Amino acid sequence: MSEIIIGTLATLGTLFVLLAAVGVIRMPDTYLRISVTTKAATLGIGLILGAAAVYFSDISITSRVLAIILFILLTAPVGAHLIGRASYFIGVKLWKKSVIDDLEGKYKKTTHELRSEDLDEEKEN
Amino acid sequence: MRSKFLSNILLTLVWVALTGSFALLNFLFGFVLSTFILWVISRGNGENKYFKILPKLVSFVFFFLYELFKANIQVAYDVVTPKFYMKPGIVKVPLDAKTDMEITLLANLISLTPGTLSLDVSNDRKVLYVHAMYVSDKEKFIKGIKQGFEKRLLEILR
Amino acid sequence: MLLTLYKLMLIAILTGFLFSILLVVAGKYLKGKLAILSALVPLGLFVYFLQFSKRIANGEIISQTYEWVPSLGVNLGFTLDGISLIFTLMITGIGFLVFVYTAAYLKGHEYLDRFYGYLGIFMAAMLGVVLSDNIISLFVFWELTSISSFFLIGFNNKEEASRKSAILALAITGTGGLLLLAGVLILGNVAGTYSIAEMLSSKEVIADSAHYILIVLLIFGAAFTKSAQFPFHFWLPGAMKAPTPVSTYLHSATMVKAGVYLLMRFTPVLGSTELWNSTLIIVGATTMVYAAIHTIFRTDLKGILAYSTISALGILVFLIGLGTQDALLAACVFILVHALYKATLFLVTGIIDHETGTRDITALSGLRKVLLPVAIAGVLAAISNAGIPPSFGFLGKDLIYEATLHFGSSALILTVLAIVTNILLLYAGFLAGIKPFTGKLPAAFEKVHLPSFLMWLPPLILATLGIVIGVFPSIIQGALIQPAVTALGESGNEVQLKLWHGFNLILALSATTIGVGALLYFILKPSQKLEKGIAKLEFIAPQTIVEKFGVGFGKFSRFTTGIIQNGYLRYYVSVIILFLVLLTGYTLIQNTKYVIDYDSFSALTVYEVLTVLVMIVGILFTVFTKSRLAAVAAMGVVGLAISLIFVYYSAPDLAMTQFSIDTLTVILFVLVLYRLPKYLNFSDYKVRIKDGVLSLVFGALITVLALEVLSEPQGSQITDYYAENAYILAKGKNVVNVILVDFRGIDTFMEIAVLTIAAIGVFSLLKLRLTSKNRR
Amino acid sequence: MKTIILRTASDYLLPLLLLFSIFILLRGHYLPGGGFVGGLIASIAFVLHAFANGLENTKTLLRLHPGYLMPLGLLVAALAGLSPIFIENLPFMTGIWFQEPLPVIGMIGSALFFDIGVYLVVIGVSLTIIFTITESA
Amino acid sequence: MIQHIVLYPIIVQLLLAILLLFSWNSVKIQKYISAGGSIISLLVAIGLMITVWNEGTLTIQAGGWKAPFGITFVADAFAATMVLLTAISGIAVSFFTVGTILKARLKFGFLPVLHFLFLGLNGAFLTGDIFNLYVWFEIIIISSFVLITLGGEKKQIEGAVKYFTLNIFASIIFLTAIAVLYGLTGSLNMADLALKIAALENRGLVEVTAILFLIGFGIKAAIFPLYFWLPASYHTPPPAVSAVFGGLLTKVGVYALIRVFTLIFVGDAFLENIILVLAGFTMVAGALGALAQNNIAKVFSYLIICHIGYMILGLGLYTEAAIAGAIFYIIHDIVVKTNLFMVSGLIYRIKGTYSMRDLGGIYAKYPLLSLLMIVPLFSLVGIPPFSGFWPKLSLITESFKIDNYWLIAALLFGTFITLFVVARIWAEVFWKKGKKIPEIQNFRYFHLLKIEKKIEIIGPIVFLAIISLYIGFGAENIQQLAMRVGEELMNNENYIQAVLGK
Amino acid sequence: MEFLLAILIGLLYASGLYMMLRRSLVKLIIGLILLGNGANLLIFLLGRITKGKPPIIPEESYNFLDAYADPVPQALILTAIVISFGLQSFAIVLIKRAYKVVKTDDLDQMNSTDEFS
Amino acid sequence: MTLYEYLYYILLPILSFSIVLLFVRFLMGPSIVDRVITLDLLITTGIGVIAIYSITTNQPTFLDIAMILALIAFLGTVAFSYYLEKRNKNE
Ligand code: NA
Ligand code: NA
Repeated sequence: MSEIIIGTLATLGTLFVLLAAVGVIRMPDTYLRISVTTKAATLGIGLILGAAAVYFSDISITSRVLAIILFILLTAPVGAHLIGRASYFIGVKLWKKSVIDDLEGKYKKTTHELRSEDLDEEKEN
Repeated sequence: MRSKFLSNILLTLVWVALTGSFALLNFLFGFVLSTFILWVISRGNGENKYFKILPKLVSFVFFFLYELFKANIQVAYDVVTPKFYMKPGIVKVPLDAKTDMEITLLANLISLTPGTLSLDVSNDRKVLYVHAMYVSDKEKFIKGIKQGFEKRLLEILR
Repeated sequence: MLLTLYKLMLIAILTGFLFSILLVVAGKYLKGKLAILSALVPLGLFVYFLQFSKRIANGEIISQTYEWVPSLGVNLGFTLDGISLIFTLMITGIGFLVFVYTAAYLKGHEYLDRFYGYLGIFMAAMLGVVLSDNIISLFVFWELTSISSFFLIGFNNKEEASRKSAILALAITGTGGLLLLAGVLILGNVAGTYSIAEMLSSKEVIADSAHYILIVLLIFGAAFTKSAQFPFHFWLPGAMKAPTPVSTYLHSATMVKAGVYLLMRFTPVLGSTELWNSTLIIVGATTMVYAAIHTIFRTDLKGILAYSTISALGILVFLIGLGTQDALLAACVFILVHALYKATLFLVTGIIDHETGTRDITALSGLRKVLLPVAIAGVLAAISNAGIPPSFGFLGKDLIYEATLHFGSSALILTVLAIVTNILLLYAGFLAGIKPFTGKLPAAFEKVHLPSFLMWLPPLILATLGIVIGVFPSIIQGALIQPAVTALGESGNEVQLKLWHGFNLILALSATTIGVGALLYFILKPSQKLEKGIAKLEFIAPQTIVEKFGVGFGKFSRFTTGIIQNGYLRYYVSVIILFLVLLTGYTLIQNTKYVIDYDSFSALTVYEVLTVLVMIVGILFTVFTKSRLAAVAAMGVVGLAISLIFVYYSAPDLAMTQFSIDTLTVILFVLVLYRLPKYLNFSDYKVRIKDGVLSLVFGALITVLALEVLSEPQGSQITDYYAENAYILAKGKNVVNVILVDFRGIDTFMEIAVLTIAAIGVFSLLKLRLTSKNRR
Repeated sequence: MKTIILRTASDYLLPLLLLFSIFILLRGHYLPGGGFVGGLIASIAFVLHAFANGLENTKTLLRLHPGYLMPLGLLVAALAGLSPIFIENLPFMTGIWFQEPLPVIGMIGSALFFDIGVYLVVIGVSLTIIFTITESA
Repeated sequence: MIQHIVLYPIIVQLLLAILLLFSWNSVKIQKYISAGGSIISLLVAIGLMITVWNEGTLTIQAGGWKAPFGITFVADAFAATMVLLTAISGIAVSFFTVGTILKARLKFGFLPVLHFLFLGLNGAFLTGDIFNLYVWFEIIIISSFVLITLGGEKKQIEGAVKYFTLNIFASIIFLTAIAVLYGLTGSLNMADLALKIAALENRGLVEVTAILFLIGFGIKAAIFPLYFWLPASYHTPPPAVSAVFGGLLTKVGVYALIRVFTLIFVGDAFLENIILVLAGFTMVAGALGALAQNNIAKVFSYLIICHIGYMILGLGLYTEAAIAGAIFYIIHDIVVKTNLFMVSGLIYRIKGTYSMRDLGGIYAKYPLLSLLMIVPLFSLVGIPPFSGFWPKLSLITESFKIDNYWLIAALLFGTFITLFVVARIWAEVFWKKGKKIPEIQNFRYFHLLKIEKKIEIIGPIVFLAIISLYIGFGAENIQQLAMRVGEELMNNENYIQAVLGK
Repeated sequence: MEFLLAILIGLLYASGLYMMLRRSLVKLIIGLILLGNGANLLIFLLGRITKGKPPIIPEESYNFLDAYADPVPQALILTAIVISFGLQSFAIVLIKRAYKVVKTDDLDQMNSTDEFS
Repeated sequence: MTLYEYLYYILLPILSFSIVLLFVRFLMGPSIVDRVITLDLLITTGIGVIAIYSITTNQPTFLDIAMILALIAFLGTVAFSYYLEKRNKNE
């Protein structure tokens, strides 16, 4: 029984990781790559770690696994946020088929201050 | 004060779980350790509401996992099939969430769901800029977030 | 009393050193009239050595040995025999007069004390040379004479010429010194002793040894440089830049004779071979003639004297080369003769220079009117130099002809050479001793005064001695000459020094010498023209050649150093690697069996291969990417791959540490990089190919080495011990950690010390800003 | 970087990471970990805090300059190493142990104090280096 | 336990460094700690020397784990000598530092790092474990990096880049060699390695390993053709740093070479020949370099290389007397090179330049100081009976015994150039009339210093000059020591017995 | 696998060296890091590698029940890695400082200390 | 096929293959951000590899490495972002 659970969890996890990898290769722009992959991998790793937890079925190991998952859940989106906005700063372009860019012109170049409304550079000066 | 005590207990529990030993001595040690750590990091910093919302968060996790799984499938389909069905873009989502905690949690949850990525929060905290894979209708997308994640989250948090 | 004096030989030598050390502290008190007191030192020593003369005359040899560095076979072994006695008396006697003379000559000179200091050291060193029985200690003192000579030649050190001469002299005599060092060490090894006295008994062993030629050549090298033999003679005229007392003392009477002394000293040990005799005869003869001819072309008094000194040294070497008892006798006598007249002439020249301000022989005349005692000394010295009877010089010249005439088949040619030399030397002596005093006194010199008696008395004494000994040769015959000749290993006939041998061939030769020489003096006038004439030949002079060689060598050193140390770090790395590759490659190719035991290797698995593949591509990407940031990120990938390999192969702690450190390194890079400019593709294609090949060879070498080592069996007894005891004795289950904090805790301790130091370094490197105010 | 998200996240991460770091430090003798990795985790906690809240805030939090942790750690390690000489006249760095084990930590002995020394030094070093570089960036 | 004393030189320096770090904010307290500590460590070193002389080789097993399982520390006569020399040189440099190093530098950890350096040196000399030796080397390297860059001026950085790169590179080769050694024997204890290596059949691999050690240590020892880092960097830091570098650092490389090639890799004729050839080239190349330079600090740097050749020569000759010669030379050289760089510092303080072209007039102005400075200069040349002279006797004799006249020629050439160069320095720096050179703003010229400062500068020079004189005139004692070391090194059973008890 | 690792190590040494031979200070430091990694892996490999058996004594046991990997090379590498880290961080800062005072990353322009003066 | 074999011969290679795919993106870039993302993902995938490996070898110890990877990897991303932001600000 537990073998099946382990196998299923591990397989699903592995597939999600593979999915993330394929996504990273296939997605046409950086934002999409960030977007797609961060979570697929997170989910995949969570599942694989879950498999390990079931396999060892030991309270200290399970709690450790939970700790790792918790940690990844805590950090992955923050990392994605940071690197995503960094890409915007350094001028990484959106995919040409993108439909909308509300962020355009909202960052003040010198301080990276982010406005909620359109920024009028001329008014500033 | 109460919240601090709570954080202390929570950290102690994390410690006990990590070490896997429920012996009394380990509890005590974990407690002393957490107290020490909280003391170390809370000096010079007035706010002490670190773990006030932690239990609610734990309950939220399961709802979230479901969302995560569902959305993953959707993206997977787009990734695996040769043609792209997506219509990506960056959308400005006005925020009802006010506190750091609320905003952060919301943003992270959005990021964790496939197809969406919180890029940044405006300095005046009024809007969240979200990159999304499927923005066929901007208003619908915003509504989806506000009605879904934000509403649920704020319900739990407040 | 005598017993105590015996023990004083070491102290006698040390006196000069002690005197100099004393001057360091008390120098300022010795500057005025008290300066003359310093002459008590050589005087005392003179008396001290003189009191041995009787015992020496009786055939005694006085030896004293003091331990110094016995484990290296070096002791301070002193032997006072006939040769040493002559030299010690010369050193201390002339020393005394020079010390006296100096008190007046350098009166009021601000560095008078230093001058005496150097003289004291020199005197002591010179005594050490001539007294040492241990050849190592002989070498020690020998070097000290070169060094003190350096300081004395450079005494007027604000003049560049002085400094240059000092360095040149040191370079030449220093080279000789090193040859001597090699020579005595080899000799000592061959003979099995460093004691000259003991070597006498193993003369045959030495002569038959395969190293005999080497030893002799090395000793010759030392002697010829020190005694200014052709072609190493040229430092001596340069050394005349020193104040006249120095020229007198070191560069005519004593130090330059150290080489001669050395040859004499080793004659009983190394002499009487074809190599020994012929070389000395050829070199001596060349030197004596060559230098004698040179005197004609000089107008500077000191220059004339310098060349005549070289010539005289040539005569001495020549005589030692002849090696017959006659010749050695002549040498012993001539040493004294020369010391007396040449010292006089130098001192006289010094007075002339001091009083008139010139040493230009063409400008000097008639000085007898103002410097009468000096003129007497000069003339007497010239007479002795000329060998006019009844001077001591006459005696010396006689003995020289005696020696040449009895030298078998070559007698004729040798005698002719001796006559030519003597004629020219006579001419030079007349120039120095007579010419300045005869004729009309130029108006410019009318106001010249006779200096203090301290200056003119010493030359007068010396000159007078030159005559007195000539008249009464017995004064020295038994006490000095006979023991010296005995010490040279010629114990055959008893020496008879006589002024008058009757009318014979030798007398005729002497007469001819004097006649022709005198004639030359009257015909040949020294002139600038002649001097300029010879200057045209300077390009082939040994000095020019050596100096050119020196300059060339300097250029060569800059050239090679510039090539070796060319400033390019990548070149440095290449050289080191090339060296490593060649050396290890050679050894590997020579010695390995190329048996690689693939069977013992573990099987390949997909995930491992893929991990390694990622790592390999990651490395290549790091190397070839044009973006620095990408390279840094790729290092992160490589680090991750290494961590995974550590995971696969059972090293969890390593994987953790490797990964965390790689991440930190990447972070540090990232924090530092953003201000740097872009990579530039600096080197061209060829260079990259070349570097690539070198790198691949290096890498291949390491791979082969690794495989070779893996093919050897290995079992670690430490590992087993750790496994046994990690928990039981060291209370830990993670053996790696137990090793880190217990078995090999000191490693870890120092590892954190390294980290601490690095952190201090980082902190200081970034925080410390030296401003112009705190920079100095 | 002035982002609410990172700042808030780092506020949770700081205590969590510190807890982890001590956990890893203490179990080093039994399982992978130990003073070095533990120290690194602890310093990462502070570095993260510094990235999110600015160096000045982190420094205020620490109060003491992290550099002083280096001699402190070295001293702890040195005393751990020297204790056998003074206590039992045994060679430098000989392990001496209390008889009764504690949970998690296990046996208490000089080796543990040595590892704590390592931990402190590593924190001091990493923070000194990273803070200095950040400041002068 | 009397063996405790083996570790005291290490422990004392360690505690000193820690104490100095705690006193980071007060340079004044640091100065006192450093000075006092240096005196203590000299006493400890003397104690160790006496104990070793009387009791023979001492060992202590750190952690109480018997060899070869823990890290063994071994004080034989060689190690004790080196520790003593480190302490002597250390005390001089410590005082000289106080007198000459800028307060700005002292405020940024100069003294703690200096003592860490001494810690590393003592450790390297005393350890009996090959990997532990690597660790000590790293302590030495990182401290020297910090010292050489402290202040971060352009020339310091440029020199440091080369120094850093090539020394790290040497460490990596050393580490590679350790890897091979462990791969072949599974051991790290040097005495144990000696036994295991001797028993190995694959001599080719042993030889390759030995070559790796030769190159790794050879770079650190600055032998030909591996010395590039030295002339590029030694003149760049303040003289107090150059002094400790010039005196001690290269000698650790030499020490390591002598240690491994007398203990572990013994009796390989091919290697001995290589070492001899390298020694010859080192002497010549160093001499040529010294001749080519005008900057006195650079001249001294090249002379270091030249004289390293003498020490390596002693090793390559591989007889008791030759090794004794090398040891004597090391003893002489550490004292004299430390002093020379302090002398160059003093000269720099007097005139504000290192260039022979611009220097001059020191003899006229400071006769007594000149006299003082001539002691190390003469010792350097080995003008007999100054200290550098004696070891040459053994080296020449032993070269002669294997009929290798080229080596004698190289040695004499080196000596000649040293003599010539020193004469030139004397003529240019001391004799020549001082040139007027523009005054440097804010420069603390020697004549402007207070008398206490002057003493702080001159005192260490006097101290080392006296030691040099003692080495020269009391050569018998030094030779006895050198012979004892030579004898111990040539019979490695003594060492093995002391460590492993078998 | 040993064979592959040996080649990998050779590649690390080769590429480390190649980077050291470039003219950029940054590349030089990267090269040294690669070399260091190579040396560490070499120790690891030559200490003989064992799969999946970390040298950790199992719970409830005083001793190894099974084969285990040699912990000694691991401990050595750990020390070496940490030491390298110290050196690396210093080196990286040196890059920064060098760029500040010498104004270049080009090693060929950093040879004033080798020039005759 | 046992669980061990399944994990060892199928899942582990798939994960490794994912690593290779990710690495291809790393090489392709094009921007540094892509490399940073893939580096982060590589580490995450590495955690997965380690987890599976720990099951196949029955060594829970390896999970500790996974923990460390999770704890530390994040910092790399933060640092790169910090760098990119700062560099951009200063231009
Ligand atoms: Na221990
Ligand atoms: Na290293």
